[in-house]
Amino acid sequence: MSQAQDLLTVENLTVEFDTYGGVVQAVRGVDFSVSGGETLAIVGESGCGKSVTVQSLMGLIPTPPGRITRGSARLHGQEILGRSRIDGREIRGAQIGMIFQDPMTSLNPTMTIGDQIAEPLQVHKGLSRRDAAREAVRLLEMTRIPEAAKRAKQYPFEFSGGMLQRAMIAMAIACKPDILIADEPTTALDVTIQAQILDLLQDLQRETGMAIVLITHDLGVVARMADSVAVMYAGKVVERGSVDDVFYRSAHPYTLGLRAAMPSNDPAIKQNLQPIEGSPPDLFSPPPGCGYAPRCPHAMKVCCQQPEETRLSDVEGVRGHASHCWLHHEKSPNKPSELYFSDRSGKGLEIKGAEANS
Amino acid sequence: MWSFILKRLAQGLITVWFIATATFFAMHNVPGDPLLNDRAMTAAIRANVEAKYGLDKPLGEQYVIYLGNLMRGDLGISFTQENREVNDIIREHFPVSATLGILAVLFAAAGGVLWGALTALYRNRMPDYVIMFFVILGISVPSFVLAAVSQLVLVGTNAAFGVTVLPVAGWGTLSHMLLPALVLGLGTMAYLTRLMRSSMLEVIGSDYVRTAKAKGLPAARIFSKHQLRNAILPVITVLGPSIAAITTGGFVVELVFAIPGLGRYFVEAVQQLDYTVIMGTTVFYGAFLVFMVIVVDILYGFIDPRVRMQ
Amino acid sequence: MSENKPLIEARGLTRHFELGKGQNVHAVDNVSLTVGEREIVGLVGESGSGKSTFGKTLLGLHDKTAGEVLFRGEALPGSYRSADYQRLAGHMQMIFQDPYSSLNPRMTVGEIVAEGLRLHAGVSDGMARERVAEWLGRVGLQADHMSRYPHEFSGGQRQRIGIARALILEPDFVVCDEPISALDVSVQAQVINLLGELKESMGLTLLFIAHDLSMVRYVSDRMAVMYLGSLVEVGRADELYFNPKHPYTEVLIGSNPEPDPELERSRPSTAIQGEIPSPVNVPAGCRFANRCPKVMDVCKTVTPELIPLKNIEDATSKREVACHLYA
Amino acid sequence: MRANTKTVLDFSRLDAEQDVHAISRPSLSYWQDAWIRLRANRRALVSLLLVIGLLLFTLVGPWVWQVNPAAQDLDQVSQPPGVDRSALIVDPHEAWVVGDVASEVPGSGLRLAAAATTQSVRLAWDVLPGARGHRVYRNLFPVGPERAYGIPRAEFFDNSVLYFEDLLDLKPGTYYYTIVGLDQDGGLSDQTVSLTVDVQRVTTEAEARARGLVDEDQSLQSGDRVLLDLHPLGTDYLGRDMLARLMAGARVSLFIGIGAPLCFVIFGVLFGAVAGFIGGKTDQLMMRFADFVVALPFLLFMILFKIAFGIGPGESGVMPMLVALVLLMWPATARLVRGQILQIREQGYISASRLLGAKTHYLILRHMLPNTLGVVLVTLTFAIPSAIFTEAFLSFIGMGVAPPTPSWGSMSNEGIKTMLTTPHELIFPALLISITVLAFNLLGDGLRDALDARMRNRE
Repeated sequence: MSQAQDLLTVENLTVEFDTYGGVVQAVRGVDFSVSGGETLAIVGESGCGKSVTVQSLMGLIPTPPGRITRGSARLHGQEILGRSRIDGREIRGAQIGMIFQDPMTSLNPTMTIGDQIAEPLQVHKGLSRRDAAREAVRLLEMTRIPEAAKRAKQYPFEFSGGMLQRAMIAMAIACKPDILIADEPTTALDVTIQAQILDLLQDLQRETGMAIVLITHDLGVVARMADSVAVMYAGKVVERGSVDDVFYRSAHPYTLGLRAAMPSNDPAIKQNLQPIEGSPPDLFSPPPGCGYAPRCPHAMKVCCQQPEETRLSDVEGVRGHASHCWLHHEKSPNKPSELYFSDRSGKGLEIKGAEANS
Repeated sequence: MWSFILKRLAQGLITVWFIATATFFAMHNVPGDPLLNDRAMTAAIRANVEAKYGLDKPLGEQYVIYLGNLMRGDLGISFTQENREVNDIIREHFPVSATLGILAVLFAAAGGVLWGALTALYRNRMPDYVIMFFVILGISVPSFVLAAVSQLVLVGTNAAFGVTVLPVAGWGTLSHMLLPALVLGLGTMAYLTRLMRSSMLEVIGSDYVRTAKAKGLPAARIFSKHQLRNAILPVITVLGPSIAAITTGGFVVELVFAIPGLGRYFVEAVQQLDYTVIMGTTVFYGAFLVFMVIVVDILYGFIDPRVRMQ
Repeated sequence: MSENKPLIEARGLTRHFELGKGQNVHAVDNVSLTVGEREIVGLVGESGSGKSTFGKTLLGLHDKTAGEVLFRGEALPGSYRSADYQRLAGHMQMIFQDPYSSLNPRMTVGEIVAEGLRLHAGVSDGMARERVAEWLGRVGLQADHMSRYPHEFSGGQRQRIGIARALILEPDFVVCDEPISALDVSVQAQVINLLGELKESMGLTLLFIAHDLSMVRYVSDRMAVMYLGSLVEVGRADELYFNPKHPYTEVLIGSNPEPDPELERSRPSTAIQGEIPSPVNVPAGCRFANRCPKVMDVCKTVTPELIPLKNIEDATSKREVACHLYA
Repeated sequence: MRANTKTVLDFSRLDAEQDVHAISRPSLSYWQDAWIRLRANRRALVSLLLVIGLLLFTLVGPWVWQVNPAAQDLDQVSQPPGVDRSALIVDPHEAWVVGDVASEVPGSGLRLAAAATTQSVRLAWDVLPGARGHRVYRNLFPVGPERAYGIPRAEFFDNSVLYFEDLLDLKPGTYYYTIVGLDQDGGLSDQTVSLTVDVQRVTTEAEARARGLVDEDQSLQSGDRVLLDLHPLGTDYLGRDMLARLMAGARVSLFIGIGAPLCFVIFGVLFGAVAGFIGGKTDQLMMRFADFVVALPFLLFMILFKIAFGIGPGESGVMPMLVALVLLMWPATARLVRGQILQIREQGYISASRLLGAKTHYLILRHMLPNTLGVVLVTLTFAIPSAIFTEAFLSFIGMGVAPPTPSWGSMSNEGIKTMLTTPHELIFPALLISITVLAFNLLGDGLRDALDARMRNRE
């Protein structure tokens, strides 16, 4: 699973939180890997554990109440979980940069934008104040902020949301990281600003060759940005693969359900939305079987009784396209291919298994 | 920024006028005009007072005379002590109170910020519990009890060592100031510690501190550059009222430790019902506190860019 | 869908907020929009475009600065008193964006849903219970949820409660103010389908305010695009979406990422520079002029009116655009 | 793809129709939930019990301990708690007629002529070397080398009188008597002689009968022991029962401490609700006024108002203080409630209710006030300790409750004067103030956390 060319490999990551109501199993064994220069989108609904996953990689989980109970994460083959330094080099900020959902609150309100961008340069690259300040202005120009020199001396409250997110990006890429983690970078922004930011991220990726891990709940953003996709549900990755595999040959009923619940803008298709009934499971006491089983139109008895295969299994021999589902078991009465989309027109959107059932 | 300062000063002046007016009418509301039928007033003082305040004139005119005097900076004359002006009293006793107050404020602010930051960083661990125990104690024990008990302890310590470690009462040297300032500042320090703790906890959980961590900054830098400055802001906003609390708290401490400050003089004036001194010192204290609040506001503006820019 | 009889009509509706010192927020500026009987009109725009304020002004939750609203031809008051709300409660209702703040946390679900019956219809408690139970069933909840409090429900369930509260008086016209934007994708479809079913069974007319263009296109018969307080384009939903005329509509739709990787790869980026300006003291001229890729000199001085487009292929489609390109 | 061989897997369809909207948790209202959280907070719970205990002490206490707080027990003045309260019956006092001291009182140096009792202490001494006369000092503590004797009890300018009978203000306990020789100029010489005297409590039969310490038909003789009145917490400097006074003081302190906050919180809620609801110019005007009241130096104006209202003879000064507190402390609550109302006004449920035809009073009563109640309750809880502090502070500097009426603050004021000799007179009222303030503060913390957590849970 961990291929040699992979930049970052995460295996079996498990994170728990102690809360007033008990222990929340926020992340329950997550695997994914990113190779250099590619964009991996981690997609899922609120509370599925996608943010917790990347924050635990960055050591941003407050402990207590949170704790990483199992798993490993290797950057360039070296374990990084629970350690902030490797060979004297910082990982956070230097090798992995990160931007956040809400740029309005993610910047220090009492420090100028320029100083905040210069900070990682001073700390990780040992630049002098002067040099770091000059570099900060260059980074602001790189993220296409007009009048960068003037803007660098301003405070966050003088910036708009879109401009702040650009400043955040400038800060995150200051030390030329190998990976940029973007945690819902455009959720708080309007769609025209979102387009600007997404364009900017793609351009920067072309220029610097960094990998991007994009956390989002918006399948449109995934389709636009991602090379490969990991779909998360109830603390687990349920499907993983190239963006085309996941969108056009969805192998997990949840991925399928998400697609069917969204309107398609293809003028050729006019089908009704098919909602996923119910709501995600309570992660205080996750079900023993598949977390999606209660909402799944294909659910079998085995899905509720047994934890699904602990590992993702390749879907019908396609390497890199994997899914967590009993339907792929050889004894499953419904052949997985029945569930695939046949083409991008989305004819397969109507869930065949559900028809058979009714 | 300048227009902000001017605006605050203008507001402050109106407040002082409001205080002066409220004081004037409160004093004239005293049953059976005290300025006329006081037992202790000698004929000489009476003549002075009458001339000064125009007591034979109608209330409105007296008010105008009073305001006129105030504007010239004349706070009036005592009517229990002959030829004693309130200005003299303030000039003589206020420096003592101010020294004590400044010491107490410094002590309270520094302690509050330090202990508050510490408890937040060590949340739910031993240092937090220990400090918060003392904080709760500091909030719950009235200052006069604290003053009395500390004096008792000091008497005991001095006796135990056979020498005067710190003087029990009186004024003069720094050693006289230490214990009263400590006692005076303690309640405010406890209050500021609590405030700093909750504000610091909020900052620790804020998105921008998370960003700072994601940038890989060392903990010390995060603390000094990101946490401390932002956490102090709410502490500064209550510094004005805190100064007021310490100033009035000084009345008791000066009384217990026999310190010849304005606070003790004020309390004595109140007990002797020296109305003119009460009026004068009240207006003086009021103006002083209003001024301190403005100073704190301006200070806040310099620390928080969001205010400074507007 | 043919042209329906107009149910509600905004004529030059304007709502400004005073900031003091002669500054005015032009939240809604001279907006005219007609919603026909049993029609769903979708209203889209970025945050700060005034779409939500428009919906609230339409219902009288904000006083009108200028203009008027006609309901079945009758002009509604410019400033509502509680008697006006009382009179119109059975006709016009609203479903709110935030399913958390739109339900009073101190009231049970039963009390919340029954509020309209008690305030407007003066129905007895026993009768109200029956009706509430029936309505909870209609929105897919259970009658025994009546005694529970809003915080015990998920976002989607709360939105169902909000729908039951708004519809229990069986109004004719409902403003849906971003009813799904706080919900997860899988739950959005539940709420949209529920609204669709209820619309069919009750013959509702809806003004559907949202910023999710795909969802608005899917839901609406007609679509209106708002920018900085004024309408820039109105037309049939599909036609407007697939053949936008106003440069802003074009940009907006081009910026909306589609959940289709191949389409996204083949589409050129339409991102434009700049951001929506502040709606305080808006200058004359087209409001989009400073960001418009097709800006002309006239745009900076003359405010374009919303005019019907003549040379559109289908004469019945009635597209209206506020742009000098089509004047 | 790996087959699971351990168990038989059932791949048949799952038919059981799941109820997707079922809620299993029990239903809790806002206050029920807050109460559960409060109960889980041990500190808050203990504080709540303390508060209940204090209220019982104040309200029920005087029925249980029926002692007049104004009655003076002159046999037991400044009596610490737990002291032996038995007294020996002695004959009535007779004047000490002294002939020749040396023969009458055997021994040398400073010595007792009779057993030391609270009735009298009879001392005799020999002429100190080189002395032209003697001074008699009585101290409560051993006098150190600095020889700070204080005021002499007696002074004799020749050596003819070598005896002294001390009758003044004697209490059971230990006294340190010192005789200091006088030199030719009448100044103090270095010659001293000291004696430590343990004074025993005595009373006469007549007095014991007059005070009802014994039954009428019980016979008494010298040497019998009687028990004086019980004072569980001792007495103050006027011999008044501390426990009874603490209870009476609690009434005053808690009346002001709870009554004033109750009044100004209610006024503040009304003021803030009206300002917030009406909004616009009225709101601005009302809040500007509140700003002025806030800017007044609070304690100074408390004092000023107290003087202005004037306290006539026989008045306790409780009501002026209450009025002054209410006049000066309402703006904080008003600001808070106004902020809350402004916030709630923007909530969806208000708009929804309006659209359903709600009238103004319905909106305020049904939606706005219930949602501000939590915050108001927390404010009230925190206002109580601050009002108690203010009362204590003012009474302490003599500006609060007038002397005959006890309050914890005025009792502390009196207690501090005798702090070195009888600390219990300060400690008990101070302790009660501290405990009350502590309890209300912790309760407020707990309440805020419980209600806050609930607010967070909503998000």
